[in-house]
Amino acid sequence: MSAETQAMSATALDTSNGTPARRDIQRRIIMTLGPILAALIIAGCILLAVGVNPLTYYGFVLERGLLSPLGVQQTLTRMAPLLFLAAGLIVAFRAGMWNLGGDGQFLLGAVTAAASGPLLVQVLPAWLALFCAFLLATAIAMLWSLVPALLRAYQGVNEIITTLMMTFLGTSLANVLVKLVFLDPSTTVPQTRTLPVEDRLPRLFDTTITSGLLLGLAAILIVHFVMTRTAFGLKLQIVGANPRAAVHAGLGVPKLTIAVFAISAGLAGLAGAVDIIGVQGNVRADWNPAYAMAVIPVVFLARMNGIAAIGFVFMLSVLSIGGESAARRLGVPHHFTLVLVSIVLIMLALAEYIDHRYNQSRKA
Amino acid sequence: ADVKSIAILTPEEGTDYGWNQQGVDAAKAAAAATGVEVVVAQGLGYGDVRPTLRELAEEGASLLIAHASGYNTSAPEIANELKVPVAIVDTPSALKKGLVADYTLSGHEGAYLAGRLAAKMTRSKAVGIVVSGEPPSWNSQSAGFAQGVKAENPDVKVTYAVIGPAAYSDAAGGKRVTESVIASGADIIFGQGNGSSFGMLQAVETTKAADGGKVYFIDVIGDKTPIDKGFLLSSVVWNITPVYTAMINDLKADTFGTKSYSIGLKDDSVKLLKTAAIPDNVWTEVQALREDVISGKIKVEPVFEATAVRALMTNVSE
Amino acid sequence: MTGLFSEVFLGALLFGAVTAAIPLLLAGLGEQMSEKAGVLNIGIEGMMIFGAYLGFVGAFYSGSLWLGFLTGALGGMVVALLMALLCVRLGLNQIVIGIGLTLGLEGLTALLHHFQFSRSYPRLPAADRTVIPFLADIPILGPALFRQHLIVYMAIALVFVMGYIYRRTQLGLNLQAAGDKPAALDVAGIDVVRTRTIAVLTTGALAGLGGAYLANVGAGIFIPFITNGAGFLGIVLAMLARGRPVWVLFGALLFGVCLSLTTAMQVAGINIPTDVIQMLPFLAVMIMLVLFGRRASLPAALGIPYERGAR
Amino acid sequence: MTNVSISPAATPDIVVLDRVTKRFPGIVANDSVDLAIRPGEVHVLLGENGAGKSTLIGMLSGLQQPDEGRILVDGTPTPITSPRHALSLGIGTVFQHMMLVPTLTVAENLLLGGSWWQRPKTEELEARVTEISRTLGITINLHARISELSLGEQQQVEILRALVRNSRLLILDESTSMLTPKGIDELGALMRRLVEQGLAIVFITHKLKEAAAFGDRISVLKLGRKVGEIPPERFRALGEDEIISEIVELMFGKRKDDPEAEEKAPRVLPASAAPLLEVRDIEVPATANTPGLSAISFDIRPGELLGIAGIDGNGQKQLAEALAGQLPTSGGTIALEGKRLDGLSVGERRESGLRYLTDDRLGEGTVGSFPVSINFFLKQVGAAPFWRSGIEQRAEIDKRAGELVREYDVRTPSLKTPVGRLSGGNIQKVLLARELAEGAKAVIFNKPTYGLDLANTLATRQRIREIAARGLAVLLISTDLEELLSMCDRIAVISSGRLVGTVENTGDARTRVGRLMIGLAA
Ligand SMILES: Nc1ncnc2c1ncn2[C@@H]1O[C@H](COP(=O)(O)OP(=O)(O)OP(=O)(O)O)[C@@H](O)[C@H]1O
Ligand SMILES: Nc1ncnc2c1ncn2[C@@H]1O[C@H](COP(=O)(O)OP(=O)(O)OP(=O)(O)O)[C@@H](O)[C@H]1O
Ligand SMILES: [Mg+2]
Ligand SMILES: [Mg+2]
Repeated sequence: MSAETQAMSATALDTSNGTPARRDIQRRIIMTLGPILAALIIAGCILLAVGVNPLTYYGFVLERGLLSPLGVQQTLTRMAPLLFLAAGLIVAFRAGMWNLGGDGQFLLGAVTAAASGPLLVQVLPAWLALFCAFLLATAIAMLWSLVPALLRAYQGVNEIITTLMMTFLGTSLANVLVKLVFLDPSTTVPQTRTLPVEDRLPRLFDTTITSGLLLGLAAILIVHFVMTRTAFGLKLQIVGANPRAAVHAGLGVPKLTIAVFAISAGLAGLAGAVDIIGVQGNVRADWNPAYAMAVIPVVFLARMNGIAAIGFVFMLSVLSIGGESAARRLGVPHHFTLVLVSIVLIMLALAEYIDHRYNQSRKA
Repeated sequence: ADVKSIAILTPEEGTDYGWNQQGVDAAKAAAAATGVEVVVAQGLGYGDVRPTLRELAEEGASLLIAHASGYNTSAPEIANELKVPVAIVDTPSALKKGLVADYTLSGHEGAYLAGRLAAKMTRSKAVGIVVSGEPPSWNSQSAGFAQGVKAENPDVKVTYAVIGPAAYSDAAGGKRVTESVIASGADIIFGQGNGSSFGMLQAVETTKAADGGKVYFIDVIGDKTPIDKGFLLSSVVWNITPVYTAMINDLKADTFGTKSYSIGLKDDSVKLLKTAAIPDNVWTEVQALREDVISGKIKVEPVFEATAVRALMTNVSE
Repeated sequence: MTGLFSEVFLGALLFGAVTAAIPLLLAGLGEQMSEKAGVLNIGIEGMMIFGAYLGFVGAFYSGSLWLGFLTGALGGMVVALLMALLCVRLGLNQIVIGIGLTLGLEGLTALLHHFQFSRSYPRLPAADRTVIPFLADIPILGPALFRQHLIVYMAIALVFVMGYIYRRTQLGLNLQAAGDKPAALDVAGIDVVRTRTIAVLTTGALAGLGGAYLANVGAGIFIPFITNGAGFLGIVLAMLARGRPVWVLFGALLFGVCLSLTTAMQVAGINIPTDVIQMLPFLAVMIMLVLFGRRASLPAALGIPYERGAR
Repeated sequence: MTNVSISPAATPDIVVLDRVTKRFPGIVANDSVDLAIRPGEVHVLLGENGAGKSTLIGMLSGLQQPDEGRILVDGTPTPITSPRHALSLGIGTVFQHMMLVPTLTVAENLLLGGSWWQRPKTEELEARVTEISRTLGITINLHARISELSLGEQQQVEILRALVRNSRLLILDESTSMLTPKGIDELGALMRRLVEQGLAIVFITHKLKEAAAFGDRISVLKLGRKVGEIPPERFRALGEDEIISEIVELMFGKRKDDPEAEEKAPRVLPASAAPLLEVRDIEVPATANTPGLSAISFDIRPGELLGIAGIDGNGQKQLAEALAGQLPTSGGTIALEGKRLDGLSVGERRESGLRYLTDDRLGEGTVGSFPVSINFFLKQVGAAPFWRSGIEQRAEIDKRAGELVREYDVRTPSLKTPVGRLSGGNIQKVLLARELAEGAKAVIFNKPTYGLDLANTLATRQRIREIAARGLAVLLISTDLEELLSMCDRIAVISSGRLVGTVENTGDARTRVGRLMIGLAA
């Protein structure tokens, strides 16, 4: 078998874990950078059409998102919740389940953390309080995922619609909780009590980077490790890659399904908690950053590989932080970032297809 | 202290003839008046603005105006962290000398006058309030408006409807709900909303009142005259320029952060917009009422809680 | 209760419910067609927003609402064409491309709106209503149902047209076969990819029309993110309707009525927190899902790209 | 059955295959096949599973294109590019796998294929169907939903569909496999009437009796090559028994170069040994697409090899899955070494020593995208020493996998190669290694040599003999009679979900099993 056919795993989940051949890495890099370049050119044309110099725009994006010390700190801080979300989605997608309800789970986790954190720090040592807040946020998000999980495991109800609906419902519920239950009585602004800055997760060294980044990195690395190196992860992957093989091998598919939803939602809840306890300090009414929707394509592009996801989440953060800044400086609405991300995604997906076809014709 | 430039941060583009535009325009005007530079960061959304706050501080802004109630947690934090003065809204308790100033903008007095005006002008003896959400600054105006209506004529019905949670961009919802309120008998609509307020305006423009006549719209905060098609009765216009000018001056005089700023009828930082649709005699009466409010003869208390606001509305089961 | 609950008001509430239901109906009918043919069209939100934008642009510059509906439908179809190319012809992942297209078009339309309309906020004149003689005089129902814009009657008629297509035409048979057993369709001599492409393009047209209705009639104006998740609700309605267009209509109307109910409660001055009332429509759908969401309601080949002869 | 077709020499061929070759990754499904199809003739195509019959049909019906060779239609070379093209050429096919839309009615299925803008021509169809039904004696309710029909009725619908389309050439791929004996006779009569009307028919079957009864001409495929043909002249000259024995010789005939053909060394089993695996009255309800099982009972003693023979699709898979615990049973007991297994889960049965080697290597046996090494341990995920405290012990896994690769001679570029990329034979070796590893007491083999080439087939059979020799109980399910005859101690025949007889593998076992398989008493 030649090296060319080896590289064909481009479409399959790369579970071989081995050190890929150098040519393989080279190809991967080309197949990632090439489409990104193409995407930048297409997006550049849109910028030109609205009268903005794309080079200036990309320059500002890079400068703020990647090159300026303060900017890169912001980029790294933004990564923390995204990493948790990506970790949760990796678990779900690798196990073949489309959890599209990340945003609802995220918000409920956030509200739980925001409601419990400020109260707990008054009675418990700070670290224990935060830990308990994290636990509560995880538990609530897990509980929220139980409906789609049970429906999927025992009734075969498609999880795409149930999770979508639960996200609509979760967003409303989070709002109700903020406005009616956990309202901060000391302000007229509808928001939860604020966790004092000194009680939040410490920042790293002398920077503004939240230590939530480390937690996020840990989470995604642990998920990567669990999914690739442990018996449990392997079971989930078998369910995802070939459910019939899972039955044949005697795995309890319904229980695993529930576990997958719980983990995935729990991590999304943690993402909310880490954003609140690390950065925001409270939850305001009608707050919904909709991170999960943006992370779904990213996880797909990373081929559900935790390590690669870190890279893509970093890219998304650079685009988001740098894009906000560049948009401000050039008078482009920051919505352009959405356009850019979407074009990058479609180009990468196309590249993967072309790569796959090319390999097939080589093989034949 | 030396003030070279100020920066204003707004959640949406400053082209909304409303909250964001008034903030941006005021910042520009105040900067021009005091001879400082202004940096505008608009359309930042309701998410985390710490990155932008830090960036603007890094760029050397002497004052960061965080022009959204959603920014009043993050801005003081950045002020403490980077020792750069910030101005926030709706949080009088957060004052900190040299660092944090608050400007609580409540147009309740203006809304009260708008209520009096509406009660005088309604033909059907029914007016409506449509909002796209229930933030405190809108609540106080809804309440002020309802109080004004009742004070003018207790027989005028006031109906109140919220489009929906986070329905800021729900223009179709704005139109739909406004049409329903008009159908319930209202011929004057007091509308508050961002993108959705254009839907309300559209409803007013395209729906006839019960008597077949025009329905009028009373806007808030901004001045939609440039895009009016003859349905704008008035607006509770906020002029934030004096507030920002005072801030800059306080900053120069090292008295920043020692007081809250507000707007009111007195200095015309809140005023009712005069349009051709208001007959002169009515306008004169309203102006007289304005004097009474300023002189304290009429007291208008701000109401910020949504529940209290709803309690002020006409209860049909009575 | 008296006073406020006049005929006119109830009529207006019902009118509002219908107005709110039409975009959902069109999106749901569109999604239903894709799903019937085996394509899970997650990009429908993007098709709607682009339809809303182009529909508004068309109506605004031409001054004709009908031209606006046409451009809106075309806008939806342009997005659908991309989706069909990437997901039906090339077999790329339908969910990921769908989300990608939605994100991109939300951003793009917001961008275009900023440069084009954000100073003038142009608004369209009131849509003409077509009054159906006699029926329009029925109390409450008359003004709500029989004094609507012509496109509303057309959308509702479309429900029956769709029902007719699915049950009585060759296309309907082909679509169902493409979703349930594409190989059977293929050996019957019908190109599965082409059938699915037709379905996705129709979805685009309907979603685009729904968006255009939302902007041109529902709001009379285009503003960014105006669709507000209507496309996703369309997906849920389509899945709940199990292939029957009439159920999409019921679902959409139920949703619209729930929305109007919240308005009615508020106008009536009933002091229940708005946010709690607003959960009503979503809760209703979720309960329907729990009760009726059983397996086998979705086409067997939903979401699976078809390749001839693959084992 | 009288044979009054028009003289074949007088009619030109409708379709001719000229040295047609078709390859799939790892297999030559058709190897330079020549075939001539004439009107007025039932051309029977015979061959074992995987001989390449369906592939040949696929090329005729436009699903696949030949890699080499050409297809002539009415004498002109015609590449058949799509199913639509095939239909327009008058080639109608009833595929081996049901090609009807279960959610549509009979009429709707028959109408499928019209131009999309047209209204279905229901009246026209009804008229056509009435006409065809009258001449051919088929009765079918046009308004019944396909999913409500029996498999036999579905077959009839498919035949009807081909006829409604005015096919000149009707291809029936194993159309009798799901029919009752009466249904089969009716189909035979139908085919006869059709060829009398001038149609050409290609008829694929595994039942030699049908071939002899209904055919005019017989071609035999083996491993993708055409190995023989009985032309009509010869066909008419022979009696049924002679034809069958000639076919048997062509299909299964003694292969001089085949070491397999050596007489099986008689093995001596301790007659007194207690049964190791006892199966009593296993019941499985039938579903829409699969047959059920009724009252299946058998014993296997230690070291004994019991074969299950039968036409594919008669419940073999259900039997294997019911034993392994993948398919819920509605009655009956299974005991291994006296310990009851029914009620236990798949994993627990495996723990107890029952192993199941599936016939669906890629569909359920392996996870194609996972590396070879992991696939060895798919049924042991989490077990020591390969996982400790749930954590993968890569060194242990690789060490053991390396041993297994050597021991079972798995030809793989590396342990990390995704198993789906191995050839069929090598995937099979991975499965063998997995199922035969430590602790096996009874093993169910489902078509273990299916799709394997000769060398791999021989090696696999050797393995199976060895494990029986180690004292394990072996259940060998196969559709290859030769294989069963060469390996088993006893052979049971399954038909429509029940065991219709068991034969000691001695002397004339071939004839007796053969008779049981084609529905006669042993
Ligand atoms: N999809 C594929 N991608 C990469 N390599 C493949 C693929 N399919 C087959 N191969 C390789 O091509 C070679 C030939 O495989 P093939 O299936 O033809 O083997 P084979 O001759 O049939 O062997 P066996 O007798 O074991 O079935 C093998 O080394 C196999 O690993
Ligand atoms: N699409 C395909 N891809 C890969 N291999 C294939 C494909 N189609 C057929 N094969 C292989 O080609 C060989 C011939 O298959 P075919 O279906 O023609 O056999 P058959 O004679 O019809 O067998 P049966 O009696 O079981 O129906 C088999 O080994 C099969 O696995
Ligand atoms: Mg076959
Ligand atoms: Mg092979």
